[in-house]
Amino acid sequence: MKVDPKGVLTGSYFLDGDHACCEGALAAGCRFAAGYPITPSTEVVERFAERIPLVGGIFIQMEDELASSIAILGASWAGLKSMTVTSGPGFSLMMEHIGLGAMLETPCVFVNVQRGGPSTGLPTLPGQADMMQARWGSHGDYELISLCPNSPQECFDFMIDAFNLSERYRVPVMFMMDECVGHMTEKVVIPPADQIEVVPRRYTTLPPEEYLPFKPDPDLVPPMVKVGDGYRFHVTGLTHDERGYPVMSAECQETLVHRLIDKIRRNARDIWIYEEDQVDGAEVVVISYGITHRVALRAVQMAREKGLKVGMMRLIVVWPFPEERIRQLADKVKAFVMPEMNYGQVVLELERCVAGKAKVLLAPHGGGTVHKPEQIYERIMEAAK
Amino acid sequence: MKVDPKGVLTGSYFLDGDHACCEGALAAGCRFAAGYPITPSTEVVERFAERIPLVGGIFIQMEDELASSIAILGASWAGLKSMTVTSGPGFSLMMEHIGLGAMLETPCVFVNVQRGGPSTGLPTLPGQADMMQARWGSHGDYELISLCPNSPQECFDFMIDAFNLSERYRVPVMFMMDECVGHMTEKVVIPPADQIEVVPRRYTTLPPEEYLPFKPDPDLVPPMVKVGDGYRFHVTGLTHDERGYPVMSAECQETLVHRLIDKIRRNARDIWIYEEDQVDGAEVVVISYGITHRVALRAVQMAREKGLKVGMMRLIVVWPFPEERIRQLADKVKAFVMPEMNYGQVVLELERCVAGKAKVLLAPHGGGTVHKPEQIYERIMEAAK
Amino acid sequence: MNKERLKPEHPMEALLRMDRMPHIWCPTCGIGTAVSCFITALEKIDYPLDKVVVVSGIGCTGRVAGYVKLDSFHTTHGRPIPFATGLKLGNPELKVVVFSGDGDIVAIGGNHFIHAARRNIDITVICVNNFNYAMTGGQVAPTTPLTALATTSPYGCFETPFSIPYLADSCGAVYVARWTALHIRRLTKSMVEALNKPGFSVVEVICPCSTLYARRNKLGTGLDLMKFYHESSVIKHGADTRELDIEFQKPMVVGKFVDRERPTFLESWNAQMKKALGEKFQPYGGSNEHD
Amino acid sequence: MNKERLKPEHPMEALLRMDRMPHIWCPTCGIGTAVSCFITALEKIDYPLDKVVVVSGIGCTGRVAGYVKLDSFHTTHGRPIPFATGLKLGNPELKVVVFSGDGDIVAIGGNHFIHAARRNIDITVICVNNFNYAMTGGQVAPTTPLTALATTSPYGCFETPFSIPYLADSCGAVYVARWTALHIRRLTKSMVEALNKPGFSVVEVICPCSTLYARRNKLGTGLDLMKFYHESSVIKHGADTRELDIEFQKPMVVGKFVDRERPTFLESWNAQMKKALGEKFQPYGGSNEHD
Amino acid sequence: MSTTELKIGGFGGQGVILSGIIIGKAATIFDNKSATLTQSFGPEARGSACSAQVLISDDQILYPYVTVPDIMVVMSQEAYTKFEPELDENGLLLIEKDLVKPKKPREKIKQFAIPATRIAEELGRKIVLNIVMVGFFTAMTGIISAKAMREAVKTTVPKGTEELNLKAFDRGYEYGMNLKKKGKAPK
Amino acid sequence: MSTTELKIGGFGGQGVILSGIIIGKAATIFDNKSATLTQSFGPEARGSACSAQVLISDDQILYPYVTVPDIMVVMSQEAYTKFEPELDENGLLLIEKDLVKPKKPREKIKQFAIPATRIAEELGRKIVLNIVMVGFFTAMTGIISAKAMREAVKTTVPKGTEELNLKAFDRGYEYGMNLKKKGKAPK
Amino acid sequence: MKLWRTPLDIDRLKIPHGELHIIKDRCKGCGFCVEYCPREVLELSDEFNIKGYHPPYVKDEEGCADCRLCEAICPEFAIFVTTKEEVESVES
Amino acid sequence: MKLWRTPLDIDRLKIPHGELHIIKDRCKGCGFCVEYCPREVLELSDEFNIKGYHPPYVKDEEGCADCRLCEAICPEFAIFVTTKEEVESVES
Ligand SMILES: Cc1ncc(C[n+]2csc(CCOP(=O)(O)OP(=O)(O)O)c2C)c(N)n1
Ligand SMILES: Cc1ncc(C[n+]2csc(CCOP(=O)(O)OP(=O)(O)O)c2C)c(N)n1
Ligand code: SF4
Ligand code: SF4
Ligand code: SF4
Ligand code: SF4
Ligand code: SF4
Ligand code: SF4
Ligand SMILES: [Mg+2]
Ligand SMILES: [Mg+2]
Repeated sequence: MKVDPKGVLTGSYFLDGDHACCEGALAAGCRFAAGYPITPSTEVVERFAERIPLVGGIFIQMEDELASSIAILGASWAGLKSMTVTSGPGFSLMMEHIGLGAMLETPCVFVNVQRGGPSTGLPTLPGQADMMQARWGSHGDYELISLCPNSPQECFDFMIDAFNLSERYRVPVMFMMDECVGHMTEKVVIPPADQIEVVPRRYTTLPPEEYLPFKPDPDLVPPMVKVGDGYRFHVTGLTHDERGYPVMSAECQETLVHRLIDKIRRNARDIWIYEEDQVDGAEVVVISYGITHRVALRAVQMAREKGLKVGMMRLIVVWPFPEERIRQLADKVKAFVMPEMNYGQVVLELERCVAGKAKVLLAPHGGGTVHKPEQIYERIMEAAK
Repeated sequence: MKVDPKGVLTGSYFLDGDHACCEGALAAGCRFAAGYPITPSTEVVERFAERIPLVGGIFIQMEDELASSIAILGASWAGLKSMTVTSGPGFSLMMEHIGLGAMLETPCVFVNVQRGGPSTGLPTLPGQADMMQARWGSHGDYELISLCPNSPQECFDFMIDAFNLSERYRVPVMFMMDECVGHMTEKVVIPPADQIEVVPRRYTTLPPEEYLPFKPDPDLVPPMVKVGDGYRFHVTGLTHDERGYPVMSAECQETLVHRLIDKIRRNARDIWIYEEDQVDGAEVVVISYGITHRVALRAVQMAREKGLKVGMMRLIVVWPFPEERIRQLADKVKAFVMPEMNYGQVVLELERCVAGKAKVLLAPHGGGTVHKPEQIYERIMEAAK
Repeated sequence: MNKERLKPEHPMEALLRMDRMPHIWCPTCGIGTAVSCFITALEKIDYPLDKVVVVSGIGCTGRVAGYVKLDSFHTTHGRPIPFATGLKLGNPELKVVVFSGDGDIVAIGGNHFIHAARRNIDITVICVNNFNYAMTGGQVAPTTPLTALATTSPYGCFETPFSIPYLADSCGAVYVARWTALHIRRLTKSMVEALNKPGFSVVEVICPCSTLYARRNKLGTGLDLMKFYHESSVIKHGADTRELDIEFQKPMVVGKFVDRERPTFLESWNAQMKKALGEKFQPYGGSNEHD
Repeated sequence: MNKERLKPEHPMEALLRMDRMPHIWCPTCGIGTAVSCFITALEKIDYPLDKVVVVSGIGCTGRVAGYVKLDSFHTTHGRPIPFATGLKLGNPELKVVVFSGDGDIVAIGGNHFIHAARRNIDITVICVNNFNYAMTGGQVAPTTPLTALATTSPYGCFETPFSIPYLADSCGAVYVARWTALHIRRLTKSMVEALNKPGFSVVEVICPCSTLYARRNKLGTGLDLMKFYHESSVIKHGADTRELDIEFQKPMVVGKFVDRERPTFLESWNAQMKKALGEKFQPYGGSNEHD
Repeated sequence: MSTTELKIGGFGGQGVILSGIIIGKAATIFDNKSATLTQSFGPEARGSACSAQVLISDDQILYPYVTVPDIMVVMSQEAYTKFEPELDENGLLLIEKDLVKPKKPREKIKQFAIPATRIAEELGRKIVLNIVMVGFFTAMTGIISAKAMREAVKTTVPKGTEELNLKAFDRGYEYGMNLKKKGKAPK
Repeated sequence: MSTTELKIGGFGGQGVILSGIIIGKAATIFDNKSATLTQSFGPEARGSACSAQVLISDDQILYPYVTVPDIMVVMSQEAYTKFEPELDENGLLLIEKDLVKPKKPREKIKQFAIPATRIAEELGRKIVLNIVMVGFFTAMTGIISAKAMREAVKTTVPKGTEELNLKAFDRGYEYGMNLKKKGKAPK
Repeated sequence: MKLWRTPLDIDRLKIPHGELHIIKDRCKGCGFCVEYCPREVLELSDEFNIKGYHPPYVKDEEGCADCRLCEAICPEFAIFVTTKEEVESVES
Repeated sequence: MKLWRTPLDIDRLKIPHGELHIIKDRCKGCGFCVEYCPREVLELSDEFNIKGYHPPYVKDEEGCADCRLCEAICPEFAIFVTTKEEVESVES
């Protein structure tokens, strides 16, 4: 589907990641944002507050993150594409409603511009230590989608993907930026509206008597309805059947929650987005995501200059984790190096998937700034040994 | 140190897990609880509210879980052993303050009586799907300790361990019960007070001029002070130096956060608690925790009856995960089977540590009730193939 | 005069999810009566019912959303108001009703309540005050009268409770009323008025939990208790909201206390944007969008 | 007459962390002045300063805990009140002061504020109202006057703000006052009174953010703005708290508005337990514990 | 079989769980056996069928759930309908005479009834019907000593009601012993 | 070297970041180069040293950080003290004459000063000192065309202040070109 | 104002009254309807319904004034009233 | 009440006054002290301090009434007052 051109600010701009993220949301058709200020993410909603009255939509600064994170679910059911934006401490407060979003299968986007943690940590400096939280932070079992951009241009581009994935699979999508990307300014090209493809919400075609709000299509995703269209449907965060009625039983739980998980796991091949460079024949493959990828590039260059065969794999969709591809690579390479701005998060999944077939080395960094390329380089050289 | 006998209700009782948990806390010397009602955990604080005025201490039902989870940090700094109690949705709301607790290195215990999730899920029925959340639910990097009891007696016993570990390492400890254990009634023997060992808070012996609140001892744990003792110390959730002053730099972040993590990782050998049964010479080892262990026992019996050599390993401390022991076992056995009341959480860590050296099979269950022993038995037989 | 229907069915069935009956509420619990009044009120307002949405939190009262046959959301404990805010702003032509318990609305949800009132979000809040957290088994709530027993105040409540009408008034609600569940006609009328009123309106429905609160406090059957409150309460329209405290087993004041005019959140948004942006403003919501 | 000190040093240095100076506050920001008044007030209360604790949330004002040389906690945004509650109940002989910003106290922290007031937790809240979220760059707050500009209300604030004294009063605070930061003597006196008063006391300190709020709204220098508020404000002790709204660049009412008696949370706990349990009650806290 | 599996069913408010607690307590605290009580309850259960499951054993109990009950105590029609089919084919079924109208029992099942409500009403408090059932259970099964059971009743019921409850227990116990004497019941 | 590394330092409120934005925008939008701007700021930075880092390149920029600046523009003493040592040993240093009292420059460093504040004050608005510096930078480095820079100034500064800012730019630019003419500067 | 002709048989003119419908198995025997019926039309029966409660029965068939309070007050949606076809009234 | 003897030299009896201490490098030049001093003792200097602000200087050395308002109002803890040793006063 072509996007509503009203939100598309076609042209070339010199924008920071936060602002580009906002433009991406507007271009994707987002017309509702609820937020609560927090560094280093606030610029996203500041721009939204400025732009939205010119586009037709609404912004509300709620009283806290609990409120913002559920207001967007309400707005989504009302028919609007919606998002909220935050950073670490606020993200922690959103956990309950991320779970609710998963349970109610509500399309929406949560932007987290990651800063140094834990707790208040380093409010103005970068980190990548909310990655596991993006996957596991709410109680109970569920699966979501997380994306990591590495430039303002990608903040724009991948926000559109984020909204599209969220509509396609009826899940909250976590847009996991970091302070570096959020506050980095580069050229951003916004294409004309007619070049932007958006996934329309899959509304049911059935009449109210036949429609069941949680009856999945064969791809495990149930079509949706909008509030106010006469379907008189019910939605609950309790374990529910296809009618949306609470059914408190292990059987219903198995049917529902297993599907929520399989909806992502079984469709993973269509969800994964990653980039590879010179992995064929590589001895060592460096896997990274977000800003760290751009830092790792320099380290890889350094290693290649030394004659080492180093491949790069860059995760754009981090969750679901591209298990399948990792298993293939693990058969071929000697070692993986994963730099992360944390003390080991996504690398745990990498290590699990590699299953002993190759070495896995973490290049950890506590955040506050990016790695020195040398820190990654050293791990590459160690891996190659 | 011997415990204050006031809280110890020496004798034999027929108690449910929730009540036993409360008695464990009182016996451990807990004198402050803040809570907000939520099924199936409320009985813990209901009992606390009834018992504490007879023991000398205080209970406050706060306005929400955000408040309870930070009130206990305040009370801990005031010198009391403190805890809060909740279940899934409330646990999600506590994530920010679990991170604060980790950052401020505050001894305290969070009890989570797990129910079916995600979201409101199955409020009165069991689950084990908050295990990853207990490890990763707050933003930023940190390490904590999580324990899983499997009977009312263990709810009593291990609550004392939970408080002891929390004092020993100055970390919030997650006491991860589940609805089955919480609502199961069995005989609980409460020993005389003089048989209960408690770890005293490690208070500094230095005078105020020399004391630095975040200067660690060689075991990486800094001694503590109490509010009101004239030290005029400062504490912040921002990245801070040994004085407790905020220092916003990557270097300070590395020093502080790395230590917070190493404090647990490097002391892991002293923290791990697990039980093993017939693992020597076993072909298959079943690894489990919490109530699922007791269910798995029956499956193991069934398999042993078929002549299979099946070992059992039961995790009492789940986080930190006993990597070292798993690596040893992985060299010896053909396969591991892990039943969990979720769709794969702790098993990911197991698989990672096994590193391809043995098969790893999950016996998943969505919760709402425990596994049928047959479900586990089948996985064991499959693993043995 | 109506022809007698051939197959008489309960006139409220059209607006109830009969496939979910019987509901979970205990015998003599007044929540059902409050719902009954609400259904009657819905029939009396001049609004297409397809556009009326009910949002509840979690609790005994929180189950209302599940029984009323309208678009309905059973959200999280304490958060029906911000969910409703998203719905209303997402589609301003909806009439959004939050129907939930005292714990939901003024304990864990207190912050949303005061801010939504301040902003004058155009929703109606029907708050069943049963003096405790019922769904979780009868714990003390910020509405439990002093000295009353509850599982977490086993020696008697010692915290002064909130007066919901006073709190609503002081934060700017445009319509505030309190009735017991047995003030059928008056309660229904207040619901109609609240639903018709643009802005943040609050109707408190007193119906003490008969199973947990009444039993623990030895107050007789639910019927006894309801009768006590219904009969002893004093109707005082326009009463000073500072004087609406509820004391344990004492007469209470009921009535319509506040009915004032203030622009709603969306009216203020539209006015301010128009003022600041003039022609450039793309108005959103309001009738122009959906006529 | 005092001998002149040999090495004169600033008399407040004993109560400030001089190793952390200069503080982060901008030139002409009034937070420093509020701290200065607080230090003077501390010297005037008859309480061992080792037992006085300062708790802040996150924000410009939230940094106060870091500069005052007392036991001090810089907690999370919005939660200094429940942290303080834990401290106070954990050791009742402490005097606990929450010093934080308007966003902290009445935006994200609004629920804790109203409940602590209702329960009459024995702490003093000093709330610097600078009309915005300053630390994060000047966003609109629930205290921003109507029509004022802020980064997230770029076309003018259209949400009615809270009146902090009214909110505090209606939830049961026992002492409520408002001053601008430049009402040095009066502000200090109110702080002393609040600190001496058992129960939940609230002192609102008006000091508009000079960097973000003043600049964006073109209100001149911080000094101009402070002077405006200081000079135009009307002192009205005991004013009706319903009439304390603050309008954009209009005179405001300041003064001491509430000073009432109510038993504190711990007093109520002790009384109720004693009544219900008699001899079996193990009193906790209160002076008997620590005499 | 060293472990006896017991299920008690009724509706919320009848004291089903309390009877389970008394039996478990008698077994563990006063009779030196092991016992595990689990319960099923839910928000949906206000007033509808609820149950307590008790395992009683001489050894330590590992697997904590009742799978096929050996003994079932049923105090309401709904509980009877819902739970009876689970009873072991050689099981013992004890029912409340007035509240449960049973079908013809399965072949090898031993089934006995007691008008517990009526007895409780005679004692003046309908609410002690569960204790009457507990007494009846004690007599009919013999797996826990009456002494231990009486001790458990005494220490579990609300203060001030011990006497009444012990009377209720005794009446149920006697009723059972009489049935047995008449040779109608297992010895 | 195809990538030029630039660091601009000053104190908060001087428009340091804005000058970085103008330069980056000129490079990317009007001169068809690549540029990446990163900034360091913090709550501690209210009023103290802050900086903008710009990479300018003809190719795509991957690694986005300045490591050893080739060019440094410094508008305050504190920034000078803090950042100057990072400058490449062959680097170019542009300073505000009245606000920075430099030490003797390192051997191969080319150092030039402009009284930008004074010039800005002459134009009536001290605040445009950063634009004067930008003009000076344009003249002294030549890596971005003056045309592109003027375009960037025009489209970046607040509406209504374009003229003033362009004037400021031109004054800085001329000042630089004059220095160069006098042979004092790199060509 | 329209004037009605004098009724032919004044005795046959009745106030309209209601016909009660009690959905017995839905009732939880709370007694609200019984207690609050202004005409004391209802009474709880001794009969048990499927859930074990005593639903009300109509004690005074003719007394019902069709006020529908019972319908409005019943928390179980278990009782409702239809207006009786007034065959006996003059105007149909 | 104790009666004071008549001062020997009435001219030498001064009202007590304050000695001002300005910690220049701590000042951020906000001007509060200058503006609010009741005696107009202070004025902002042209001098820059290390941070680039203009700290106040004492314009009227003798005018200070030792009221300490400047001390209380300064948000930077940058100015304080000590009571001057009144060598000239009759009573020490
Ligand atoms: C975050 C969270 N905390 C706690 C709970 C548990 N809980 C469910 S309902 C409820 C209270 C209900 O009280 P109220 O809102 O007064 O409704 P009532 O049941 O009394 O009608 C609580 C505490 C929850 N579901 N979620
Ligand atoms: C949970 C959470 N949300 C948001 C923030 C970001 N944050 C830090 S300070 C602040 C607002 C400060 O405003 P206020 O309390 O008024 O203090 P001020 O800076 O104005 O003195 C915010 C929103 C945070 N740290 N934590
Ligand atoms: S528990 Fe109380 S509030 Fe809930 S349904 Fe029963 S009587 Fe009503
Ligand atoms: S930003 Fe505003 S509130 Fe914060 S220190 Fe500066 S002037 Fe004060
Ligand atoms: S309609 Fe009125 S008069 Fe008739 S039974 Fe019902 S309450 Fe009584
Ligand atoms: S009001 Fe309804 S539920 Fe109650 S007795 Fe009457 S019919 Fe039954
Ligand atoms: S002490 Fe008083 S008179 Fe003296 S300089 Fe300060 S403000 Fe002025
Ligand atoms: S009040 Fe303090 S900071 Fe302000 S000008 Fe005077 S000395 Fe300087
Ligand atoms: Mg309630
Ligand atoms: Mg503020």
